[in-house]
Amino acid sequence: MIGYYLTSAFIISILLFFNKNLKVNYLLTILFMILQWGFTIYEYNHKNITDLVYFTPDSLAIIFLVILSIVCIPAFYHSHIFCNSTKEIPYNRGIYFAAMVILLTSLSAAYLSNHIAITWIFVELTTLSSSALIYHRRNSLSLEGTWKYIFVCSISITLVFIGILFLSLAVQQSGGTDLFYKGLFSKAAGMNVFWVKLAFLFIFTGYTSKAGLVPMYTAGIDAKDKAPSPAAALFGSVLMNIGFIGIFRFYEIISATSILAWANNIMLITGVLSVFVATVYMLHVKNLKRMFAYSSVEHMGLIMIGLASGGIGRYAAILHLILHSLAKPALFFQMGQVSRIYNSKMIYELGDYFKYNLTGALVLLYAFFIVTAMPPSGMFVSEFLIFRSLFESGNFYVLVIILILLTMIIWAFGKNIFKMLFIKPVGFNDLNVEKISPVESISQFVLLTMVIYIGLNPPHELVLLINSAISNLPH
Amino acid sequence: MTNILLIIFTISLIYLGVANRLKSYIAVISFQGIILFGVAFIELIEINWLNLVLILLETIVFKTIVIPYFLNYIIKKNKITREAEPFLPDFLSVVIITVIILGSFLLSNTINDPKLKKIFFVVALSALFTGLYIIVSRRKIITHVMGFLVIENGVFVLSMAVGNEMPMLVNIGILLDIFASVFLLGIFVNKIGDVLKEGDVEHLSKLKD
Amino acid sequence: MLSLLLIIIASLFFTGIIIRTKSILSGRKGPGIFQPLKDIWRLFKKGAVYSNTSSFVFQIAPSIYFASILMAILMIPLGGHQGIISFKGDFIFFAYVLALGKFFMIVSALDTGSSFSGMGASREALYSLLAEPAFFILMSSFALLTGYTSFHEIFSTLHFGTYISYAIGALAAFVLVIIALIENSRMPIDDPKTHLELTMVHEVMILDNSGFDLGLILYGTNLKFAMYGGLIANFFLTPSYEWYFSIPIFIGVQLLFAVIVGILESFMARFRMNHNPQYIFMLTSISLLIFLGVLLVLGKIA
Amino acid sequence: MSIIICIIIVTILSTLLLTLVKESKKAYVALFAVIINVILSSFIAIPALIGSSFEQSFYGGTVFVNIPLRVDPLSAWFILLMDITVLTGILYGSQYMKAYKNQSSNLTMHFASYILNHFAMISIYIVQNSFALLCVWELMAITSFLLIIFEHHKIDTLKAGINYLIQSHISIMFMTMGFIWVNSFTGSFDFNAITTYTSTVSPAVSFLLFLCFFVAFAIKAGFVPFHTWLPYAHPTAPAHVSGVMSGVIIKLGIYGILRILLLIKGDYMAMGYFILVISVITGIYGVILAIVQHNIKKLLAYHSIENIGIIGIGIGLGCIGLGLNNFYLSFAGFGGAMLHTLNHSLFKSLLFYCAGTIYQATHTLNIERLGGLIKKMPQTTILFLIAALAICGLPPFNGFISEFLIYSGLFKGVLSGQISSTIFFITAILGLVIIGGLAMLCFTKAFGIIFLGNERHHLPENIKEAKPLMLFPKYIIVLFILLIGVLPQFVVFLVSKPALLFTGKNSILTQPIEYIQTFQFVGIGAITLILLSLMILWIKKLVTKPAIVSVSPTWGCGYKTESPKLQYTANSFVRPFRKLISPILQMNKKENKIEGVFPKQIHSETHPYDKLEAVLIDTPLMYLKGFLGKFKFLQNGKAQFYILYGMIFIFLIITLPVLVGAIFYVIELIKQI
Repeated sequence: MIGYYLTSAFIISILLFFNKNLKVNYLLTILFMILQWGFTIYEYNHKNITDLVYFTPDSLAIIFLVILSIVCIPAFYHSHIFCNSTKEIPYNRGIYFAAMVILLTSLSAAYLSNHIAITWIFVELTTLSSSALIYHRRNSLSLEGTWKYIFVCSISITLVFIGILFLSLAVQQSGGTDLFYKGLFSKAAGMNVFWVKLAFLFIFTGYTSKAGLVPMYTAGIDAKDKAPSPAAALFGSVLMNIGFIGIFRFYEIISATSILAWANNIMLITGVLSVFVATVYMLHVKNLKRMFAYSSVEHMGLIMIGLASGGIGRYAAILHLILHSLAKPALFFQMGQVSRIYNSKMIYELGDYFKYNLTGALVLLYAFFIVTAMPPSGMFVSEFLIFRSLFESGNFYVLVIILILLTMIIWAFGKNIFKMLFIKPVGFNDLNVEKISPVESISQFVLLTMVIYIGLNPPHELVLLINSAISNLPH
Repeated sequence: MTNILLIIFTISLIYLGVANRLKSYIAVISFQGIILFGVAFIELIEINWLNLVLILLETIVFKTIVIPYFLNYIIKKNKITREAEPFLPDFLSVVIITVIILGSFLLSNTINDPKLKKIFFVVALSALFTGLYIIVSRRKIITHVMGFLVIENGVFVLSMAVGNEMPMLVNIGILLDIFASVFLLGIFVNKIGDVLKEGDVEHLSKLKD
Repeated sequence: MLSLLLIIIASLFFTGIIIRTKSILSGRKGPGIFQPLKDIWRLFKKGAVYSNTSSFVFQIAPSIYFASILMAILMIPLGGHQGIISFKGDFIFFAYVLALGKFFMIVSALDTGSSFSGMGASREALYSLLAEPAFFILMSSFALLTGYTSFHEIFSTLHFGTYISYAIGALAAFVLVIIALIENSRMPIDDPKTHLELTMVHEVMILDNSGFDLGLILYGTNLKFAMYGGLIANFFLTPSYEWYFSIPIFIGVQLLFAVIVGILESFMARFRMNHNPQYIFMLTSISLLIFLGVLLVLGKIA
Repeated sequence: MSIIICIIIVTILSTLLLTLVKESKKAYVALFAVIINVILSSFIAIPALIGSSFEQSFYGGTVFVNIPLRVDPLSAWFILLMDITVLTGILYGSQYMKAYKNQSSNLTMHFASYILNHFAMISIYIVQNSFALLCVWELMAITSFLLIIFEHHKIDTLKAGINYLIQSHISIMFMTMGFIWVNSFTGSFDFNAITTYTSTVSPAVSFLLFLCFFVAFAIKAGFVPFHTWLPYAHPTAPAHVSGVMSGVIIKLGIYGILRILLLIKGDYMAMGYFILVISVITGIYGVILAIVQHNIKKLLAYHSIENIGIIGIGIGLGCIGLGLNNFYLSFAGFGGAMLHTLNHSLFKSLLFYCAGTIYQATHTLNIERLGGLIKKMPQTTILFLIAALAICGLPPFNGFISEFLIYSGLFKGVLSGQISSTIFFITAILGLVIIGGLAMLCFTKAFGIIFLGNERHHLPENIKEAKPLMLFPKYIIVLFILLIGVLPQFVVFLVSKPALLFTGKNSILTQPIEYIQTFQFVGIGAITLILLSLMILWIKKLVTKPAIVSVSPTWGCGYKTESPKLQYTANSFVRPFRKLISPILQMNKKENKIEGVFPKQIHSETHPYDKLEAVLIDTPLMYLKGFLGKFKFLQNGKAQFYILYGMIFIFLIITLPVLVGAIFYVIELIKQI
């Protein structure tokens, strides 16, 4: 099935690239969505059945696949709105959609991959396809963003490769021959600790650029800022998940070795630093979209902390990731409406949104409460559990620091959001304000409500999936 | 033989520190390609021929000829000034690169692994960190690409260390190398030169908070 | 009931005695003992002048002030006889009722829109709030000493035994005298005889009152004096005394109190205005000393 | 259960309905919804207060597990007192908001928040599952935030709102910590888990847990030093919201503390001392700052802090009573605290409503600009006067009743117990007295300057008395204030039900007969006082009938005092006091110098600022921000640095253990020498 999926997706993207007709463009994207959903449903029903040697839909992959399929629908919808509103020439539109299809396809493949190198290849593919999206606007700033994104991601992907090389050294010594996750996991206990450590360090550092964690989070911020909002929504959710998957799959292997505690410490440090950096910049940032990007860094930091502190925290980390990937796109989609109204993303120039776009303002308000994890936001549930795991693992100081930082973040976030909602903008001419139909906000409401629903009343299936996803980790 | 080649490779790294003309950098990269070809040929002679051909093609055609040519083309097309313009004096660069090599050496000495070909490890790490050092310490964007290429060479050496049993990995590494370099350079050639007449890093630092 | 009667009787000649003492001490003949009362009586019959700035608050305030004093007097016991209203914690009610009267007086001073009345009101408010803690701590010391929390019960079980307790009694009497002086705006705090608005406290507050209202206020002062006198007298009364003992003691204490006030007023100068707060707050410290003394007596601290 | 479902349905339906109706009708929809919810919740609360507690639970999914809903007398008491104020609030608010007719969507949001806020508060009192509590608590916080920022085009309003939201969040964080603590040891979200957990641990641990919860609720209630949000939030909200906030929303904190005390097992003495000390500080500090305020709503806000202090003294007293096993103390303490909660909600909401009326008539809240309103708004004046007397705790009004209960408990406490508790109690008495005196200073100032004298500044011409519909809710409150004042025994009987929940823990006595008897006398005293006043006024009328009454200007020391500028001002009224306590105040002055032989007109301003806020919030925040600001170089736009971070990260992770090892080795070496 995956073979058919990859080929048809590839064909669709090529068609999208060459197509000049708007209607056909719509048709093709709808076709891709059908393909994506069909594929997702198929894989859901064929859980743990290896396909084409390198692809196994395990629980984690299925969770992320479903999220991707959910998020891609509004993403395409808003992409069309975006392209129509900016009156794209067919050539650019073609590149945009083709790149997006490739991005989604490679993400799906990377989720499903059961081989460390295959994951790595598809991750590299996502870098390339997303850079086409970042460069969509074709001005010097987007060029700069693209350049940095490619540059930093290439270096980090090289780091991952070096990590894989070290890992292979370790594998050779424990008598393994392949780099399938399963094989690595079973051989993990016998590996040379030194090489595994080095491998983990390099792979972890490499994937942080995708996952949006300290130390390599930097380029992702620029990417989310410069990409069109629907694309940024993907970057802020499903693309970050691939970084997480890369780390998590290797973390599973580590968990079978004696260096688990060491790895946990690194992840804890990274998590705290990420939240810290997010705090620094959320207090400081002047661009609303970048603020949302930093907010993602914060959430990924929390997820790492949850994963590192063990116990219930692992469940919470996955849950948090799921909720984050649903909530963050809503914010970015909304950002698209904002920039259509104001032609700007600078907080200084935004304001009185409540007056110009009531529905959108409500989305922002709603999203603010959801994303900052105020109860009854679903993310509060996961944060609660993460805090609990921190508490139970005895990291009181970390807990206190995190709580202080989170409070600062809410303050910064709230300050900017409310300024934008209610205070008059500076030098804004409101004569020709674009009227935005409330219909465009429906998807955001749906996504955000899903966050509450999943958080407060997670479907039984989901709980089972999450539990089986973390079943390899020691209890 | 490999040892000698690798030592020459390391010396070329030190030379990168003192070189202050872009031309010299290109020459060094091209030269490294040749050395890598030699190493690969000796080391990987036993693996199947298809892989071997691929590797050789990659080192000779790609690393030694195409990319240096490409770099030259860019420099000419965009009228980039010929100096590398480092932030730090050359003397310090040499010292730092020497320290990097020494450090790698010390690090590899702490490893207790009979299977490891230590020389590969040392050279690979040195190339990796030297590449990073060049990226960090040079002002021009094109030198970033060169630094990246040096890192790639280091990765190649490292993959050689495990390549005997892992042919697939080496191939993937090559794939990555080709893809990323081409892509990076492609963008570089087409766009940055058009937008910014001067390929200075300072011009690419507007996106910040 | 008896205490109410006695206090009213005492109030009739209290100010007279003070004035008389002062005049004797300064070598004058002075007015008769009932002269102040006559003045008040004349005021009662007079018409009034109201400021055109003032409102009904100004008109009802003196009456409420007077009512509050009467209410407070209703709670004063006499030896074994309890006041008309007596319950656990009645001294709290006592203090708060007096505060109610004061509230209205302050507010009525502000009602005139004068530039002076407000000043008097401000000072009066400050001084009375500073004096309040002393009274409460005094009462709680006695509550602690006797184990009860109403005027009647406290005074009917209060008896002094050891030397410390005499010291306590003396101090307590002292504190009450000073509180009475402050509450009635007498000498070391306020000079009722001054004629410069800037230096007055109570007088300037009632500057615009006239006629019946002024009479009420003035007579209220007399009543208050007698009330505090009655309170002090209660220290020296025990329930075992028959009425023919207790009434003379009561009258004697009132007399003595009035004379002491007169002597104080003759020989002391008014404090500088900005020294008053310290002085008043000193009372709180003294009453805390009393409290410590009580703790000593009870053996709670060795 | 059915009633609760009804409440939920009413809430949702009315919120939806709000979006559909015209602007002028929105207020009535909200009014209608609140009335129904009040009736429904009273249906649960009244039986519970009388004796038949309500208990149900429903399954809330895998996260909440089981959500028990319990209404015991404590909840019932708070529900009822909240209902009164929320009802008068919407009655008043529906008239107050007529001034904002043209802001359609804003009104919808406002009234929807009001309904939801009421619903959230009912839920907080009912729900006994910690996770569910966090959810409804946050709902309450968010909706009250939305209520506060009604006039959101003003930047100060928004700032105050955000400040509130953040501090509210900190409060939730502390609560979360506490619940996590309990949850991780017991695995249960039910409140009863707190009891089971704390009965197994040492008193020190349960004290820490208590502290955690106390801080959480103290932020909500406004205990010093957690009060800093309060003086910003209250003044900026519309008047009825301020009334409700000050009257009932901050009381959620009190409820929380009481609930936790009811649940937690531990060293009650320590907790009591702690609460007592912090409350005395709160009360005194609150009123001190209230006195120096010139903004009437801000003054009232600081007064809320003071009253929280009084309530806290009651709670502390009750707690020590529990520790001493003294039934009377804990009854007087908890009963007094709860009674004062009710009383405060009454007079404080009345004061805020009056302030709102003043604001709508004069468009200013600055006391210094007002004056002479008594002639134009006589009814409002009387209402304000009654509320002011009540808040000062003067008989015959309700404030006295609760303070009396607390006082009598404190005096009882002085009598019974060890030396340490005696000293604490005497301190509390001292504090309470000082608070009472200062409150009087404050309200004589407020009342005198706002309503009496002449207007100190040019006010609009058309100041009129508020419309009867706007006065109606205020009269309802006055009725309650008077009733409680003159018939205290009934209220004390009512409050005895929830208070006995606490004392029932370790006391065999079940009826507070003695107190009720005392309060009969207090009631008699109050009535006597009223009668005496009336009698004297009557006598005065009789006596002065034949006398001539004339009207003339105020005595001006020989000068004519026609100019209202010569009047005493609020600032000068409190100046002697301000000088006394100047070390604990921070007055920001803006003064121009007088220059030249013929100086021009100059202008000076003073702004009182909360010194504790400066020390505890502003300074650390400044340092924290400064510290965070040092890391701004990270995202500096240079790709080389981005690479460098990764290198440094790897390098540090590799070398740090080596370095640390080396350091330890050196230390070992030194040790060997």
